[in-house]
Amino acid sequence: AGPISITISNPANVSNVPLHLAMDKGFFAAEGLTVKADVDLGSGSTVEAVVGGQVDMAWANVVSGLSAYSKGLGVKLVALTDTAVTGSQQVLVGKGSRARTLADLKGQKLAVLSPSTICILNVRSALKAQGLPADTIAFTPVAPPEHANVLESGEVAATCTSDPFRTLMIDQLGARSVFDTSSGELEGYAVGGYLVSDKYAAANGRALAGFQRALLKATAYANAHPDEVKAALPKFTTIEAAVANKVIVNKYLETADVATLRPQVQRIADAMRTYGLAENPIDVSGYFLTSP
Amino acid sequence: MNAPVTTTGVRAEPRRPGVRRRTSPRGALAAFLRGTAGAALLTLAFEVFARLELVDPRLLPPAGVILGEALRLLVDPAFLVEVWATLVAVLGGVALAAAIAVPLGVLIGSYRLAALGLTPIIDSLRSVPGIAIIPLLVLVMGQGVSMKVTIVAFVAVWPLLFNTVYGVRGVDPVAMETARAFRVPVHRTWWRVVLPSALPLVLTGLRLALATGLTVGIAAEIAVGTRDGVGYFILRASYAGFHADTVFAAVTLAGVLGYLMNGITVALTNRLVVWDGKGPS
Amino acid sequence: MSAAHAPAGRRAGGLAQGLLARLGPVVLAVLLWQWAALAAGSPFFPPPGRIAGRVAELWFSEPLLTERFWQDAGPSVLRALTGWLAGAALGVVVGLAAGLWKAAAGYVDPPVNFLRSLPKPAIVPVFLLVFGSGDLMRIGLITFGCVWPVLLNTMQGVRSVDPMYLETARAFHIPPRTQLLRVVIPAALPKIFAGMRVTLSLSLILMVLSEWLLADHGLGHFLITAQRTFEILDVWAAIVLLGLLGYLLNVLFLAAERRVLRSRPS
Amino acid sequence: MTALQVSNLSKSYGEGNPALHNLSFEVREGELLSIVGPSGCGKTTLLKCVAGLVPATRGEVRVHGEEVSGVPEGLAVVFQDYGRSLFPWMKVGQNVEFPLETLRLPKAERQERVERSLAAVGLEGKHERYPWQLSGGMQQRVAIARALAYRPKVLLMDEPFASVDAQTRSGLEDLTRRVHLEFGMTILFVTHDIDESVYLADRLVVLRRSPGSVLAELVIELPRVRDQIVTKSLPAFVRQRSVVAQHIKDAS
Amino acid sequence: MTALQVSNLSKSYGEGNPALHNLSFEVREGELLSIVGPSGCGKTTLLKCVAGLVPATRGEVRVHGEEVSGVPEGLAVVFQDYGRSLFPWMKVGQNVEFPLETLRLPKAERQERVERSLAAVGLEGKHERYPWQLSGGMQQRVAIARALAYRPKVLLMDEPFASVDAQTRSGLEDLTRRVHLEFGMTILFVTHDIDESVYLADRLVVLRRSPGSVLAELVIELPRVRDQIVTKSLPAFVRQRSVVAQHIKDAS
Ligand SMILES: Nc1ncnc2c1ncn2[C@@H]1O[C@H](COP(=O)(O)OP(=O)(O)OP(=O)(O)O)[C@@H](O)[C@H]1O
Ligand SMILES: Nc1ncnc2c1ncn2[C@@H]1O[C@H](COP(=O)(O)OP(=O)(O)OP(=O)(O)O)[C@@H](O)[C@H]1O
Ligand SMILES: [Mg+2]
Ligand SMILES: [Mg+2]
Repeated sequence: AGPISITISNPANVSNVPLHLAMDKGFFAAEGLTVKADVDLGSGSTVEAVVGGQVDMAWANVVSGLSAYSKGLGVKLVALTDTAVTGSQQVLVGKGSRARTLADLKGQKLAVLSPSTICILNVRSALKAQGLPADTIAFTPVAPPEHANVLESGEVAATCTSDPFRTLMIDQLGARSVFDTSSGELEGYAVGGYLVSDKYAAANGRALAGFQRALLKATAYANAHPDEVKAALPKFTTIEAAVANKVIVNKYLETADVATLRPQVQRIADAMRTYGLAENPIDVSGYFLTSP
Repeated sequence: MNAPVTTTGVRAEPRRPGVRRRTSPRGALAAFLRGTAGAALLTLAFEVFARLELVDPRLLPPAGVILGEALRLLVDPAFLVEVWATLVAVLGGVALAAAIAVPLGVLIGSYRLAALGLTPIIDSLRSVPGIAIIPLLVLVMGQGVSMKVTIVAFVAVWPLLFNTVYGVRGVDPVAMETARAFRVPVHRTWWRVVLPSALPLVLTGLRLALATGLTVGIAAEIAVGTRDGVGYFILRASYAGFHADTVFAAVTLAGVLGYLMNGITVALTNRLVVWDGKGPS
Repeated sequence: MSAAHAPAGRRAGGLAQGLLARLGPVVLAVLLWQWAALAAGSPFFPPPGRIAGRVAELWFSEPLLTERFWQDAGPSVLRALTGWLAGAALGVVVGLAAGLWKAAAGYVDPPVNFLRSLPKPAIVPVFLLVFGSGDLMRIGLITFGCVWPVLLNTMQGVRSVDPMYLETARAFHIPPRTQLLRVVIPAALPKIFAGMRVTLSLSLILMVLSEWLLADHGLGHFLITAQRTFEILDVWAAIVLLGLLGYLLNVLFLAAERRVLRSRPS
Repeated sequence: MTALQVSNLSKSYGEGNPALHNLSFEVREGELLSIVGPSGCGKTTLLKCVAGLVPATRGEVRVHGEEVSGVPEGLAVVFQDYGRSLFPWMKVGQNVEFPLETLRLPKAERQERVERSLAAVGLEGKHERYPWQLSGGMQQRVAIARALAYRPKVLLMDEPFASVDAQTRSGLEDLTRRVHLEFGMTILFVTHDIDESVYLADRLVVLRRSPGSVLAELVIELPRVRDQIVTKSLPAFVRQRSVVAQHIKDAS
Repeated sequence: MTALQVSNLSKSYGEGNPALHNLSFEVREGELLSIVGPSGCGKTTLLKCVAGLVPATRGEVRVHGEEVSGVPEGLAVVFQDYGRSLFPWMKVGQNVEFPLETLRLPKAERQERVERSLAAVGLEGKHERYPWQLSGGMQQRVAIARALAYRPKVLLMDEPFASVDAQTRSGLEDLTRRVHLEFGMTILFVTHDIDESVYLADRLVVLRRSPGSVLAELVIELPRVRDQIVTKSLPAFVRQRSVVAQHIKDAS
């Protein structure tokens, strides 16, 4: 049989750089895989595409993936890509705002990427640390390109934004960070990873193992060559080279060991329960791809 | 008997240039100038608002900037490819919608039982926003052109359906009796009596369907992140960050595209519907 | 041979038959749906029975309507209706002008056709930046979307008024204003209604869109939250609620229409 | 042989709005029956019942022995409201040709019939006009041409010459007699012109004012082949004319 | 005094489709002028030009000395196509009352005029019907009632009795003469019925076939007050009737 082909729907973000490096460097080919990366711009429907069998694999943020898993959609995590560092994602206020801390946003609206974003967990956890109730701040899901617009129009008091918009809003509109999500309880949280459907996992164990190996090679390479990461960004994302240089690069995960990853994921699953993104405790034991 | 009405108390000009009286070149020029005047006014209003700089110009650039960018896009092959992709999806979707809506509309307009039975389903279905079913469609169809065509058809079907129904109900009863009296078979009656009579309204429905289809097609491209089309172009420009000029230029050109599609439909209408406004409708 | 019209007045077969005709297809459709959903067993396509249960639980328990109903649907429907009314009013007025006064149509046509072809999600930022935050922007967006079908239908209706009616009115020196109110509008009314009816559902859709893009309450917000958190049942529940609301609004509208048009020959 | 039999026909438009009451008469094959009666007595309603366009409330209509439910075969109607029975989206020629298409006649024969019937009503060369480009009388003649081109066995005509000038009218009356004799066509002819009703008829029915029912029935005793001047000056014509006039006076 | 003056009037519907050619005549104040002519000769077109509903191609029309551009004041029209000139969304009473509202008459007077004119055309008690619930002849009479209730100075009537039975027609003819004399109404009366045209007219114009122009004009010499039986048996009537008939034969 010829090489096995995998179609991956992946958002155009920093987390997916290793995937593209692995493709460019021939890491997948070496495993006998042909990987086709379908770059997705913010649709939020990638999990549906995986479950429906329209694509083989998709990148999703951890909260979103866990949420799909916990609702019984039958997805498995193939690999986690990266963990957040300072500056990955920040709560920004406009130039004229007098807010200095999260507490100053009391009773106001905060724009977030989606209703299932880790930002909500981070903010609520920080509020809790300051002894404030979870509903101190209201969340409004807004697509990232509109963050500047909603902030400017006064629709929201702050936005929870990641790169490249974070950089652009700070540099060009004079926005200011009042909170960094990679702090406190969830500091260094896992950002996201690749999902497949249960059915696909069961049928393609060997290929997925090959995928994991190739990706690990690529994450290691990426961590060692931050410049190449920044250079790769404009190739598959819409980020321009000038902005890409200022982008904060996350730390890529160099392990596929379930025992290592599981606490990372469980930590977020617990936070989802604590901070109102999940109604019941989530047991992540069935979430990981088990080696064949 | 019914001479062309040239001056009415309420009507200052000939009501319908129609086919018998072709618009003269001068008339066409005047119409063009009037249209341009209207468009210019709109542009000016936008320009003035933007120039007031109540809003950061990087988010809301003035009309001049947008138009300049639009002109650049107009000759950019990369953009034109996306226009083509959108056009294919929209026309395909509207064609599908018409193929469903017109026969169904004739049925509902003709038979009370069909109307009674289908109205609840139709009224419920069409209140469902297309965007709400996008994830479900992605599940079944993926993010390609077939999904776009489906979503366009889903929204374009209603204006066509309702205008057909109202058009069919408006057929002169005497005309229907005439067809029956000559034992014209049902299918031929639909084809030669009901449809021509309803045609003006069906074509209005088509115009609405095209406009709705275009906006929703592009909206779907934005919402689903399909791999091509004007919406994809807009989405990419907006994800690149702070390219409001390109975004609005593409949006403007989408509007122009809609304007052109409408113009073609109107020309078609004038050619097909010579009799409208000449007699009992 | 009975390509006859639906004779509005004729009580064909009486009430029982009407009820059967009304409910039969609906019941059939739901049963088919239930069967297909059970057969497919997909987590994305729950059977209608479960959806109905969820709808009832969310919005229709307690005495009649839950508090949630007013929270989720109340403001949304209000926005939709306000936008619809504003859009319909604007559409009728401009449509009448453009239908009656050809020159006006000349000025109005190109910008109108341009504007109505603008993709709604892409112009939300403009509405946001121009109208600022709050309901004004959302209602503005709904109005903006609802205007066109009414406008076009009104214009078409006015242009195809039987010329004999106008000649008669002129022959009796009916002043323009009265002609408009008593002749042109009644003659164009069925077509105006067609446009308004198309628009009614459109207003619900635009309401969802406006809340989808940014809101912290309302049905659109409920929908996007459900969708992004894979609460599939809630997504379906919201779809069904929207369908119910749409159906209800249409029934009300049809009743009003029938009252107004009752004098027409069947 | 009976071509058409109306028995105890009643028709009312909703409660308390009777248009026809207990009407009975028959028309023999190849006979021309005139129906006269005051305005609003139910002549149009009667014609529509016979044509199966409107369901009777009580009683029945038989055409060639079969009870009418839909529109019977081989029957054509010239409507009183000619202005609305012509299709404004078809040219004059197309309007006449339209019912012929249903008969599956070859194109050439259709064309010929259209030509001939338009010529017969004095509208040669008007094929390409639209109905709304014609005068009222011309429109009415197009409707007549359409029915003639169809060559029905039974022809129902509802005040077909009302909008036509005297000269043309005479011509059309003679044309009606001619097709009636030539093709053995059974014709039911509604009119309110007494001269016309007598001149055309083999037999004549006078309807009484609403709800319409038969007031009188009389056989017209005139030669089969008639002539506008000769026939109308026959003493029999003059006599029967005044009998009908008297009946109509009684009817209203 | 001239109520209405038509000078060198020509009208064509687009290139090569002339309907009227160089028509001239006048109508004196309080005169009833009949216009007869073959179908399609331009009678309706002429009426519409006089009413200012259709612009003349050449020539002019003056009503009470003023050139017609819009619809002249104090003028009313009964259209040939009555079926479409009644508003289907108004009841019969409302249709008749509608033009009166513009005259700003008090409600009571409007009501009274509606009553009286509907009664005059034999439609008492039909206020609450819709036009499409009436027979053809009844609809035509509603249109007549509407014009009468309006009490115009100049009344244009286009084959107003075409769909009405003989009996009713006689009544309406007499009604026309009566309002003509009683209110001194100037009437332009288009018909294709020769008897009617002579019986009603003070003067009569015969139009020639298309494009219509005046073929003959004759003053009718009959007593001002007329009677269906007496007048129609006067030798003058019979003579003038046949003169007109001959003219019409020439005209077609
Ligand atoms: N669609 C209808 N709805 C209600 N009543 C109707 C309808 N059509 C006719 N009528 C009534 O039925 C009666 C008979 O009408 P019909 O049209 O048959 O008369 P007609 O003899 O043809 O008169 P005319 O000579 O004036 O045409 C009238 O009183 C009329 O008002
Ligand atoms: N709207 C129109 N467009 C084009 N031609 C028309 C139009 N109206 C009338 N005509 C033509 O003008 C001529 C005169 O028509 P008009 O209606 O004035 O005749 P008429 O004398 O009233 O005839 P009738 O007695 O049959 O009503 C006819 O040849 C007709 O075909
Ligand atoms: Mg009749
Ligand atoms: Mg005429």
